[in-house]
Amino acid sequence: MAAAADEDFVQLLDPAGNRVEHPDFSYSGSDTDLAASLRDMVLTRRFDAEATALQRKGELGLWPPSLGQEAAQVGSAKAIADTDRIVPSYREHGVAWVRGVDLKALLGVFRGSAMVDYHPDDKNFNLYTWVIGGHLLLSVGLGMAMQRDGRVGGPDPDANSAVITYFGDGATSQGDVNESFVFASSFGAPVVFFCQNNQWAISEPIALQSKIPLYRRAAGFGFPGVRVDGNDVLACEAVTRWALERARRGDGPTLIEAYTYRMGAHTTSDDPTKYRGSDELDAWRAKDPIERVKAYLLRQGTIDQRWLDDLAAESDALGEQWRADCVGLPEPDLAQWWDRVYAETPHALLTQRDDFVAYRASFEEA
Amino acid sequence: MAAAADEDFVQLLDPAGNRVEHPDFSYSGSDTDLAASLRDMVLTRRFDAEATALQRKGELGLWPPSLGQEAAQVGSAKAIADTDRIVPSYREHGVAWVRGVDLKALLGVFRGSAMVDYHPDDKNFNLYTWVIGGHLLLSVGLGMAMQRDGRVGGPDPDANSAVITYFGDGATSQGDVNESFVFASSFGAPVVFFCQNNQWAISEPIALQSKIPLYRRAAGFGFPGVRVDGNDVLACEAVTRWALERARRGDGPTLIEAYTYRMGAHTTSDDPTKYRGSDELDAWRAKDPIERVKAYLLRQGTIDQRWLDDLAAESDALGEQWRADCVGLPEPDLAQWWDRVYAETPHALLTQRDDFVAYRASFEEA
Amino acid sequence: MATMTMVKALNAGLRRALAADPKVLLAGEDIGNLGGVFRVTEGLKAEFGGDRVIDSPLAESGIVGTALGMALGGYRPVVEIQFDGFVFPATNQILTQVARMYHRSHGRVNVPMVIRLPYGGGIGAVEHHSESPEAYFAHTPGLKVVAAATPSDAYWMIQQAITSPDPVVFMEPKRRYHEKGEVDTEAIPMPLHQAKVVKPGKDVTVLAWGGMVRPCLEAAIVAAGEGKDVEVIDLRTISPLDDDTILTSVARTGRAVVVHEAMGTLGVGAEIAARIQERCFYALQAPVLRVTGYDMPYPPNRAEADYLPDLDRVLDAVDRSLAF
Amino acid sequence: MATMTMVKALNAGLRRALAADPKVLLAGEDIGNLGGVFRVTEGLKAEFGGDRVIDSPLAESGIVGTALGMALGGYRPVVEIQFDGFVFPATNQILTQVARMYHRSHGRVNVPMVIRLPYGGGIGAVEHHSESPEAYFAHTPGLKVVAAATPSDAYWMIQQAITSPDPVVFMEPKRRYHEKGEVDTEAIPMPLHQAKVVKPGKDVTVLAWGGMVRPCLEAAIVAAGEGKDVEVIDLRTISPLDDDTILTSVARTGRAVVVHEAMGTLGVGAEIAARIQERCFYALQAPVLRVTGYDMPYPPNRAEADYLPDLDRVLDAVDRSLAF
Ligand SMILES: Cc1ncc(C[n+]2csc(CCOP(=O)(O)OP(=O)(O)O)c2C)c(N)n1
Ligand SMILES: Cc1ncc(C[n+]2csc(CCOP(=O)(O)OP(=O)(O)O)c2C)c(N)n1
Ligand SMILES: [Mg+2]
Ligand SMILES: [Mg+2]
Repeated sequence: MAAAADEDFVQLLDPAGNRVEHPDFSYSGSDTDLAASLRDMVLTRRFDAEATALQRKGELGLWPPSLGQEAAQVGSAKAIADTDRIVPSYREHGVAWVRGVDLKALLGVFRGSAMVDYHPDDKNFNLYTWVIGGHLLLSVGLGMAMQRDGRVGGPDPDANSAVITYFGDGATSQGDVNESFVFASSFGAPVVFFCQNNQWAISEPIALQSKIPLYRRAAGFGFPGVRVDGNDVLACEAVTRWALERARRGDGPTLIEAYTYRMGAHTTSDDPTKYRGSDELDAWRAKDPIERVKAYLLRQGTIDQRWLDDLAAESDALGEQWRADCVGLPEPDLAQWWDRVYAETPHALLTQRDDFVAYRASFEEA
Repeated sequence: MAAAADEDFVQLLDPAGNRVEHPDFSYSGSDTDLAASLRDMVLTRRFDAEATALQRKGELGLWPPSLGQEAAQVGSAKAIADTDRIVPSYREHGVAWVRGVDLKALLGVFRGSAMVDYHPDDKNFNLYTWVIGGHLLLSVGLGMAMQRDGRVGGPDPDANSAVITYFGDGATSQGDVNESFVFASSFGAPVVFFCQNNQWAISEPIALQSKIPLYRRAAGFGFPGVRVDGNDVLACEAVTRWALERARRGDGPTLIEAYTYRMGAHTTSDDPTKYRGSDELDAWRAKDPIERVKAYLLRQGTIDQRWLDDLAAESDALGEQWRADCVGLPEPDLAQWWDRVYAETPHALLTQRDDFVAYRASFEEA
Repeated sequence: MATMTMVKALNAGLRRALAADPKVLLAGEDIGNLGGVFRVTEGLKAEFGGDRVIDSPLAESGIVGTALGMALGGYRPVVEIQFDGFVFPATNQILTQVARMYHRSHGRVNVPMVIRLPYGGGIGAVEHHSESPEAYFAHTPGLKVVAAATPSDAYWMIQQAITSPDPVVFMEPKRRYHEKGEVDTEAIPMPLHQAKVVKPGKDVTVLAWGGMVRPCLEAAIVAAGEGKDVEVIDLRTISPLDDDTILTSVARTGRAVVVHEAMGTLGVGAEIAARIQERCFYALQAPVLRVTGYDMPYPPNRAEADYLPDLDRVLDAVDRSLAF
Repeated sequence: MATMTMVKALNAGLRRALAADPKVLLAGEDIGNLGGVFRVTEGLKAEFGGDRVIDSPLAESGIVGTALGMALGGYRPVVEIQFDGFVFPATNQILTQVARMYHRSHGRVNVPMVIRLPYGGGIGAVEHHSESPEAYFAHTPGLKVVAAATPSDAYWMIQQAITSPDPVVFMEPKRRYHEKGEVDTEAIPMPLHQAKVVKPGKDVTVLAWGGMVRPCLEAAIVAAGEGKDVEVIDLRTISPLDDDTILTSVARTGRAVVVHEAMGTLGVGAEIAARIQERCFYALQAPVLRVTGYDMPYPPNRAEADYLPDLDRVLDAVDRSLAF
């Protein structure tokens, strides 16, 4: 199926770093823009590597690596306007980075020191979330809110907005995801469903979730689906830009299937050697999302070794910073959590908290 | 959309009673078989009318009429083998009748005297059920059980079997229905998803559930969907026969959208004048599933007025019987229900029952 | 002061909320043109438009999940679940998303959302149409749960629930939908999360909510004829429970009977009994008794009169408590 | 007699069930090639084939709903829900279909199905991976709910659950997965729905199950050092509760403490407390106390040590009970 798929999808830069023509889509950026995307991909990969290492050292309890999915994440993120709402799943570190979310805020939840420690309105970037497929419905609702705000399909394109929501191939089997398709279609909600088909849902191959390419699911719900080379940052940006513009214009939802690969483990708790062979990984390594851009831009002369060295230095500095950020995260104090259950905290909860505090203090006295 | 749809679907007998050619489907029965189908449709309509009248008289608490959907139900039911499993929703009175389910058993649940009072294995006809879309998953599971029994795709066609499951247009919005499509597709389960699109889910028009014809949903899950004239008993039988054979052969699921109309109220509690006009009903009356068969068979000379008179007499006799059956249904005794919670009834439940019985008896003594 | 049914009172309360705040939205199956199967939203789509009174596709998880999104987008959605028994497809959204957003966001994001739940038996309905699922929600931190017993409470409580910053499961006893009562639309309502002593008494405290308040009041009248002075409390709020009102009463009477339709095991009565014995141990003259639905799924409706707590069963428990 | 972890014991129990009855099937996410994220089903797909050890699409409602169908088709499916917090998408199937089929069919159709639920905290996990949802299921008639605390019970109880004619929610305490214990694979196991006095005592009864039995036993040892004779009961069965064992013990000790991880309000402890005060009213020397998770969603895991009941909190409650 992968082979057939390869013919089927939107690609603008091939694995060897050659630009490819596509009848419907083209990259609107310059080579300098592309260099910026390359930088974002490299730094995303570094962040991911640092977090993975932090988990190994016991500083994080768990980490879901984005390794291999940098193009899908950075490319799509480049197409998103500040006024668009992003609804991530739990692996969109590259989207967060491009969005300007302080990555430190992503670490607490994996360290176990926080739930999800940022305000979603700060960067219009929703909370990381865990229930597979559970966040797609609220994405549609956010789009319906935009419609009611008059922020969809208005005469001034800059005043319009949309929602982009991220999920995996496995998620497409969830009822909630399909209900999201129903609601988005029915209400023409301005939502881009961005599915990173990284071929695996933990140990389950995509073929278990769908016998046919995932992007075709959309047609059955009455809206377009597109498969894009998820390792091609140009194509991901171009297709996402188109879909977001459709959504903002009031033309309704789109499903984008970014065909990519999870090069690492599902999470640091996972052992992929139990269920997949190294040849598969090797084949995908040859399609690395970063290498092809590097090759292209070096050939173009947009970047050179010096540029790459500078980036490596920046990357090292950020790595150091993230390590320090992580170990410096404040420890959670259970006493704080009683008034994070309700906006209007019932009296009994406060009493329960006070009892807890007194109980805990009794040990300190002793 | 209805107009476009009319061109799109499988029809073998038009509303005027003329046979129509179709490239892919043909009716395999004789005119005598068709007369049998006519009889079943007429008796189904009579049963439905009796039950509706019984509700008016207070003998039933509620009744969901099948009026107008006789062809979809009788036609599909004719294609089902004894060894196939039928999983109905709550409106499939015509399927039950063809199947030979004692219709009395359907009345108790609407009278409030029973839950669902027949054994599903007796006629391979599952329990009527209420949670919209909730029964489709178990249908797929029943198909998976048949696969494991070696009853699917075996060399002897007569030893193979399949599941047919009935649901409405509104149900297609439910997550469970779409998960059923995922599982059936993934496991190639022998399931025919028979959707009676009667244009309404209570007051909600089909357009609220889907902007495109429902049968197309299937393609997005990797299996075929067919729209059939749901008021054409020949076409319904032919398409269902084909789909069941596919399923039994091991070729997997099919979605059939029987395009029909709920001519009555949603249930006897409903008032359709609140949400739809009479012109719509009139238009559909002209496509009545019974009239066209009658016209055709009279023209063919297969039936005559005498045949129709005999049928009317049979219908009256059955009507009388059903009325008597209904009022004669045994009253439920709560005391019986404690050992219908678990196959192995916990001791505490029996004590609770005994306490109840003693408590109730205390009033009789007094 | 007007006399109206609970259905009309809810309709009036919703209308007032829609008029008062353009951010208030309604969503659910059949709530638009039909006005809902109980007509609670009758006329509201015509008055406020289809963008604010939304007929939703037939999917409860979708209804709740998209409403959550609208709440995060600045709206105050009020969703109708058509019947109690059809709330379960939405469980995941309610329990893991709606109830948790405030907690997950460290208190940064609240969810002002109401889930209207016509609930309970006594209406001669088929399976799934007579259930009382409040305990599932009351066991879920992050949700508030209330139940209206009268038209007046329905009118006020729905408006208070809508202005609540927290998600509220709003239980409406179907069997009381068509009973009339006085509604003072100018009154200053009591706080949403406060129980009400609807009949003071000194011998035994009977606790109920929603559809069960009425048989308790009737039992109190009969008991009074027999010289027993029953205090009846309409809890109104199930989560949080109004401990003060409950415990103060029981501390005084020394006896308590909790009445609800849901099955007894792990019904809300269990929590109330557990709290009372924890906090009024020495005051208790008798165990807290529970009069509840039996530990079985809701029976065929021709047997529901035996299943549901009624005047007699409440009286019986009152007598057993007093005789203990 | 062999020494093994609970994971291995479950694996061995499942293997024996699969070998004993060709109708037994397993289904769930990642249970095949991976052997499940906890390796409970490791090697079983290789041994029994993909038709009997089924990797399911990623949809819990689908997993439970199709398993129900297979049960109706004559099989005995055992489904794995990957983590406690991901059972909620399947709520509708579990509550309205699996639990009700026997009732709906007037007792004609039973559903021999097991829903395995790795549950509970103490493992340093992110949200949804540390929850204790047993009360939702125990409040649902038609379901049985059990919890294993030791490898031996895990080994036997899973086999008993599989042979049960009723649907069983089978709770596996993740935090005990890797602790070792003796398993006698030749023993005659005690009945599934019976509680076990794991440490006899005469001063106070402590009731727990699953992951909480261990801190209770530890507390009993410490208490013994202080001259307090604590009886510890491992409930094992949560629905139905084994009233006899519970009430007999409390009638004797006069004091009870219930310990669980789930939030206190409407947790199973509420039901136990309510029953004890109903049935042992005069025997009680002190209110039934509850040591539970606090009334909030599960906190960030670096705060879970404060959230979860532990030896100290159990001891504290024992002391408060004795001092009452
Ligand atoms: C409802 C639910 N069920 C199970 C899980 C456990 N789980 C976490 S990630 C995962 C696989 C997800 O696969 P996919 O959707 O392809 O996303 P990916 O991790 O590959 O990015 C599973 C089963 C979960 N988080 N939520
Ligand atoms: C989960 C669920 N939600 C709501 C209902 C209430 N209800 C009963 S029938 C119905 C409409 C069903 O429409 P459709 O699927 O088209 O079937 P039809 O009744 O038209 O045959 C609704 C909303 C229900 N039974 N189950
Ligand atoms: Mg994936
Ligand atoms: Mg319909």
